[in-house]
Amino acid sequence: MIGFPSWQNRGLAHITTLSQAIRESVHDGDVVALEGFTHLIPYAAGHEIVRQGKKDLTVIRMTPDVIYDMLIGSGCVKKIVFSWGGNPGVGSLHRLRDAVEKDWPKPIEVEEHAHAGMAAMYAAGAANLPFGVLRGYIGTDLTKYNNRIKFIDCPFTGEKLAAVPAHRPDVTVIHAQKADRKGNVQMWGVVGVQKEAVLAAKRSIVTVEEIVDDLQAPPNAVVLPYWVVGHVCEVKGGAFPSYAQGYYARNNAFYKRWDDISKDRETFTAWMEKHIKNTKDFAEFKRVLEGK
Amino acid sequence: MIGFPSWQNRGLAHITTLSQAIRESVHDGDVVALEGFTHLIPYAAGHEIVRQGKKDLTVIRMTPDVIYDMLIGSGCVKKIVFSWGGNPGVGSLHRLRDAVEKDWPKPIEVEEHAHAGMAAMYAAGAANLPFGVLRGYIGTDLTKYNNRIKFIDCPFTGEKLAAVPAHRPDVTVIHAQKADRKGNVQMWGVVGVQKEAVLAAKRSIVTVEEIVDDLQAPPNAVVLPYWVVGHVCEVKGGAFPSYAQGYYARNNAFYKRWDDISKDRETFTAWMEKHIKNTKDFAEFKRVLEGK
Amino acid sequence: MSLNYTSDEMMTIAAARKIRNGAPLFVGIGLPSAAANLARQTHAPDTILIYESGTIGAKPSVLPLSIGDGELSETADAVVSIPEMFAYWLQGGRVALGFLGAAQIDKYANINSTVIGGTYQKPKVRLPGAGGAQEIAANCGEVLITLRHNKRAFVEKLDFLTSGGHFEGGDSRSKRNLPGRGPTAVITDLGILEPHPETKELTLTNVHQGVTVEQVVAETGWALKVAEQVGTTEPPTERELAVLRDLNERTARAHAGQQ
Amino acid sequence: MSLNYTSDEMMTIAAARKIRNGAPLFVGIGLPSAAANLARQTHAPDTILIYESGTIGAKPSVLPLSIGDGELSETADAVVSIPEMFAYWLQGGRVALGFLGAAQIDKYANINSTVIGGTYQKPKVRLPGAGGAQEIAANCGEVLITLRHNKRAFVEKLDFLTSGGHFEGGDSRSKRNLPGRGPTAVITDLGILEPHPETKELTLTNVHQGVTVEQVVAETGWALKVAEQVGTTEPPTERELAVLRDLNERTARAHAGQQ
Repeated sequence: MIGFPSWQNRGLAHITTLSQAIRESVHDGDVVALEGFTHLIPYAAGHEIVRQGKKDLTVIRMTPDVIYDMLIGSGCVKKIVFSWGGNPGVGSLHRLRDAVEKDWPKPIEVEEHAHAGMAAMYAAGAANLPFGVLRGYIGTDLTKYNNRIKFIDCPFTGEKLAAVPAHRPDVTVIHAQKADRKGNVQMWGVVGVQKEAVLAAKRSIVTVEEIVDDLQAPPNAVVLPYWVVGHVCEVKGGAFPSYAQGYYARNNAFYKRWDDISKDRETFTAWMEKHIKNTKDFAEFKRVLEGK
Repeated sequence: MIGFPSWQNRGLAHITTLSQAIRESVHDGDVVALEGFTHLIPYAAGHEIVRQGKKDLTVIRMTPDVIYDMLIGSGCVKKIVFSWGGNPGVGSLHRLRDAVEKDWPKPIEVEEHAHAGMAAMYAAGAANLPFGVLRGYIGTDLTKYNNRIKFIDCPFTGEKLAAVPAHRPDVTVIHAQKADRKGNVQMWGVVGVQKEAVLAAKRSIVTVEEIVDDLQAPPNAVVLPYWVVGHVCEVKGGAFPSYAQGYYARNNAFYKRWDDISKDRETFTAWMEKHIKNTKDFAEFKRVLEGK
Repeated sequence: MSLNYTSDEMMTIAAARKIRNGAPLFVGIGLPSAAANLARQTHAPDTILIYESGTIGAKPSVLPLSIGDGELSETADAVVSIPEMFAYWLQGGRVALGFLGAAQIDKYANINSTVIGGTYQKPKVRLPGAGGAQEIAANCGEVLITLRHNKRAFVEKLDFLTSGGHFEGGDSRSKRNLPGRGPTAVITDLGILEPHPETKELTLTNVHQGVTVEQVVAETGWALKVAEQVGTTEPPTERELAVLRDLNERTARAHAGQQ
Repeated sequence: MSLNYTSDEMMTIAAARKIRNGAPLFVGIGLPSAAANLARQTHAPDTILIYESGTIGAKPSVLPLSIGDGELSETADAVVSIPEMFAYWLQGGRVALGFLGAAQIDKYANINSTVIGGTYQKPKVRLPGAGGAQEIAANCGEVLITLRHNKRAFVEKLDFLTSGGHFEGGDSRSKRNLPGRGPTAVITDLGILEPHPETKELTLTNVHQGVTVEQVVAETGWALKVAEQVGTTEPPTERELAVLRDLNERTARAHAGQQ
C-alpha cells in the first residue's frame, strides 16, 4: 500500500452548500478529521454532521473540544483519536468523559497520542509516507496502551526514536477565512495542522467566511489550491465559538457556558435538540442561540 | 549524540559587517551551507569567503551554482555535498567539472544526493532528528556510490523507504530581503530550504537587502526570529546575479556570461583576481564589474 | 509594610522569578501563562513566549483563555504551523524552558495528566491527556512544574505516567537519551522542591512565608526529603503583586461580556 | 499549405500535445517548460504548472531561465518551501505528470543525467546530476521524457542510472513499489516511443513527418522494437508554431539586455 495518488481521484473544487457537502462526503463509518487548533474550528460543519445523524465515525483531532463533545454526546462517534481532549481554559469535556467513564450514550474507543505524534501522523499522511518519526513517548505510559506507537533505531546513529503511522482520513473538514470562485482556499493566523490534514485525506470539505473574486494573498500565504480541495462552502461565522482572525474574536464566554450546558445529560440533550437538531442550518442555529 | 540544544549556544543576533561575520563564523575545515534555490543566493557572502581565503571547506547545497564554481575554482573546497550542480538554463559549472574530472585546482570529494533527499536532510537537521525518511533512491545508482543513503522498513507496513542522515552544518549562510534592528529576518517569494538550513546549523550568517525599523510582515510570513540567527549584515544587492524579489530581477545575462568567464582556468583566475580578490567588498566588486 | 496575598499568587510569583530574561519559553495555559507574562512585565522583559499553537514571541496584553487566542498570533514575531512548531522549534532544541502543570506528580517529578483512578480504559476521572506535555518534558532545556501541594497530587505512585521527569531517579533519565535536562524545580503554593543532584529525588529547598516544613511534609504523599538548609521564599513585592493583579483583572474583563 | 519548422519545434509540440488540460504538471527547465507553457497557451489552458522551486500554479508570460525565476512566484497560486514541495506535493502523489530530459536513455526508459564515460569518481563528463529527477520518476502519476534522438543518447547500457523508468522491464518497476506508473512516452526529434504494455520495452509507435522508421532504428543504440503500425505525427499547426515562436521570442528578449 503506497497510498493513493490523489490526482486520480479529485475533480475541481466544488462550491456547494454545507448540507450537500456533508451528505456527499461524510459517510457512516468514515474516519473524519475536523481540524483546527483553537482558531478556525469547523463548528458549522460539525453541527451539520450531528444534524444529518452520521454514525460510527472514527474522529481524529489533536485538540477535540466542544464540537467533539457535541458529536460524542449525540452518538455519532465510535472511536476517537486525539492528544488533548478538554475545554481550553475551562476544564473537562463532560460528554467525552461520560462516554469514556460511563459508556454514555455508547462506549467509545480511545486511541491516544501526544501532540507531536499527532502532528507527525498528519505530516506523514500529507507526504504519502506510511509513518512519521519523532523524539517522543520514550518512558511514558502512552506506549503501554497504544500499539500504534512503536520505536525504531536510527540507521546512522543507532538512537531509539518513536514511530507513528500516517493519518489518512476518509475526509478532513476545516474552516478557513477565504476562498475564491475557483475554490482556492486561504487561511492565516494560527493555521494549525489543517493543511496537512487536508492533504492527508481522501476527501475534504472547507467552510469559509467568504468567497471572493480574488484572494489577494500576500507572498507565501497559506493557500490550498482548488485542485486539492473537495467541497468549498461559504458559512459566515462558521467557526463560532472559535474565531476567524480578521473576522471575529473567540467567544470565550460561550466556551465557559458550555461547561454548564454539557455537564448533565438531559441539559445537553435538550440544548442539542433545540439548537442543532431542530434548526435547519448554521444561520438558524445562530438565530436561535441569540434568541431571535 | 542528540544534537545540541541551540538555546545553550546562541546570543542575540549580531548586526555586523559581512567581513566580520565571515571572519568570526566561517573557519577553515568547516561544513558550510550557502543556501538559496535560484532566488536569494548569498553571492556577496560567497565572495567574502573567497576573499578571506578560507580552506578545506565542506560545502553543502541542493543546487550549487556559480558561487560554488567560484569557491571550488579558488581552492576553498575539500568536499561538496549536493543534488544538482549546474548553471541553471545555461549548462555546466566548468570549475566544478574541472575539479571532479581533472583535480584542478585540487581533488574534490563528492557526496551526491537527489533534491528530495537533500531537503529531507535539512529538515531532519532543523528538527533535531538524526535522519530523514523519503520515498526515493530505490533502484538508482546513487545508492552505489553514497553510503549515506540507506534503506529502512516501515514498522507498520513493512515498506522499504530511503533514509538519509541529518545535515548539521557548522554554519549556514543565506540572503534575505529584510531584517529589523533586533535581527529578526524576513524573506518571501521562492524561499527554498533556507529556514531549515539555518535551523539545522550551529551558526548562521544572514545578509539582507535592508535593515528596517519594523518588518511589517504579513501574517504567517517566513520570519526567522533574532534569537535563532547569528550575524545579520546589510549588503544591498548581495544576491546578484541571483535576485531578491521586490528589489531586483535575476540577471540572466550574467549567468550566461559566466559560461565564458569560467570555461578556461586562466580567464577564470584573472576574473576572480580582478573582481573578487582585488576588491575590498561587494560594493567595490559591483563598481569594478560595472566598469566604474 | 506587610502585604496580603493568596498562596496561589505566591506560587505564580515564585514561578515567574525562575524565568531568566531573554530565554525562549514554552508556555501552557493557566498558571504557566500567568507566570510567564508576569515575568515579561517585570524582571524579564525580553522573555520569548512560545505557545504551542505556533505563535513565537507572542506579547499578549491579557492572559489568553486558549492557547491560540487571536492576540497571540497578532503580537507574535512569527506564526508557524503545528507540525513546524513541534518539529523545528520544540524538538529542534530551541526552547530553554518549559512550564508544565499536572494532576499528579511523583518523587522523581514524573507527572500524570491523563487519568485518575480506575483503569486506563475505564478511569474514574478522564483528564484531557498529554497535549504537548511529554515532548515539552523531553525536549526543553529544562522544565518547571507548578501545581497545588496536597496528598492527592503528590503521590507515591502515579496512576499514569504521562510525561517523564527523572523516571526512576539517578541516571535513568540520561540513559533514555532525552535532549533536555528535565524538571529543575517544582513550585507549589507551599514551597519549592528541587531534584537532588545525584538521586534526582525531589527535595524541599524552600517554603513560602508562613508555611512550615512539617506542613509541606504532611501534604506530600511520600516521605519527602528535606534540604539541610530550607530557605524561605521572599514574599511578593508590591510591584509583583500589582502587576499580577492588574493582569488578572484585565484578563477577566477581556474574557467576560461576550455571549 | 506546408509549414516550415525545425525538428526541435516538432519535438516540443509533440510533447505539448501529451498534456491533458487541468493536470498538475511537474515542469523542468528547457524543453519541458516550453512544452508545458505551449500547452497552457493552446489546448490546455487550465494546466497546473508546478516548478520544483516551490511555485504551484505558475503562469509565466515568458519561459524562465532558471527554475525559480521571479515571474514564477509572482504568478503562482501558492509558493511553498522546498521541503514542503518535495514531501507534500511531489511525494504526496499530487502530480499527474512529470517531464524529464536526459543525457542517456536505455530501452526500459531508465535515464542518466549524472556522468558520461570514465568512472563515477573520475568521469569523462560530469553532468549536473539528479536534481529532482529520480523523485519525479518515482512519484508522478506518469512521466514523459524528451530528448534528441541519436546513438550517443539512446544506449544499450547507461553509464549511470540516475532515475528509474521501467528498470529491467516486465514487472520490475511494480515490484519496487514506486507510487507512479513511470514513463509512458519518450518524445524525440524523430518520433515517439512507448513502453510495451507487458515487457515495458520502448517501442517506436510514431515517426514525425519526413522521418523514416529506418532512420530512427539507425539512431538508436539498441535493436529498437517497432510497432506493427507506426503512425505519423500530425505536423505542427499554424497556431502551435505561432504560439511557440512567439513564446521563444519573448523569452529571448526578456533574458537579454541585462549586464
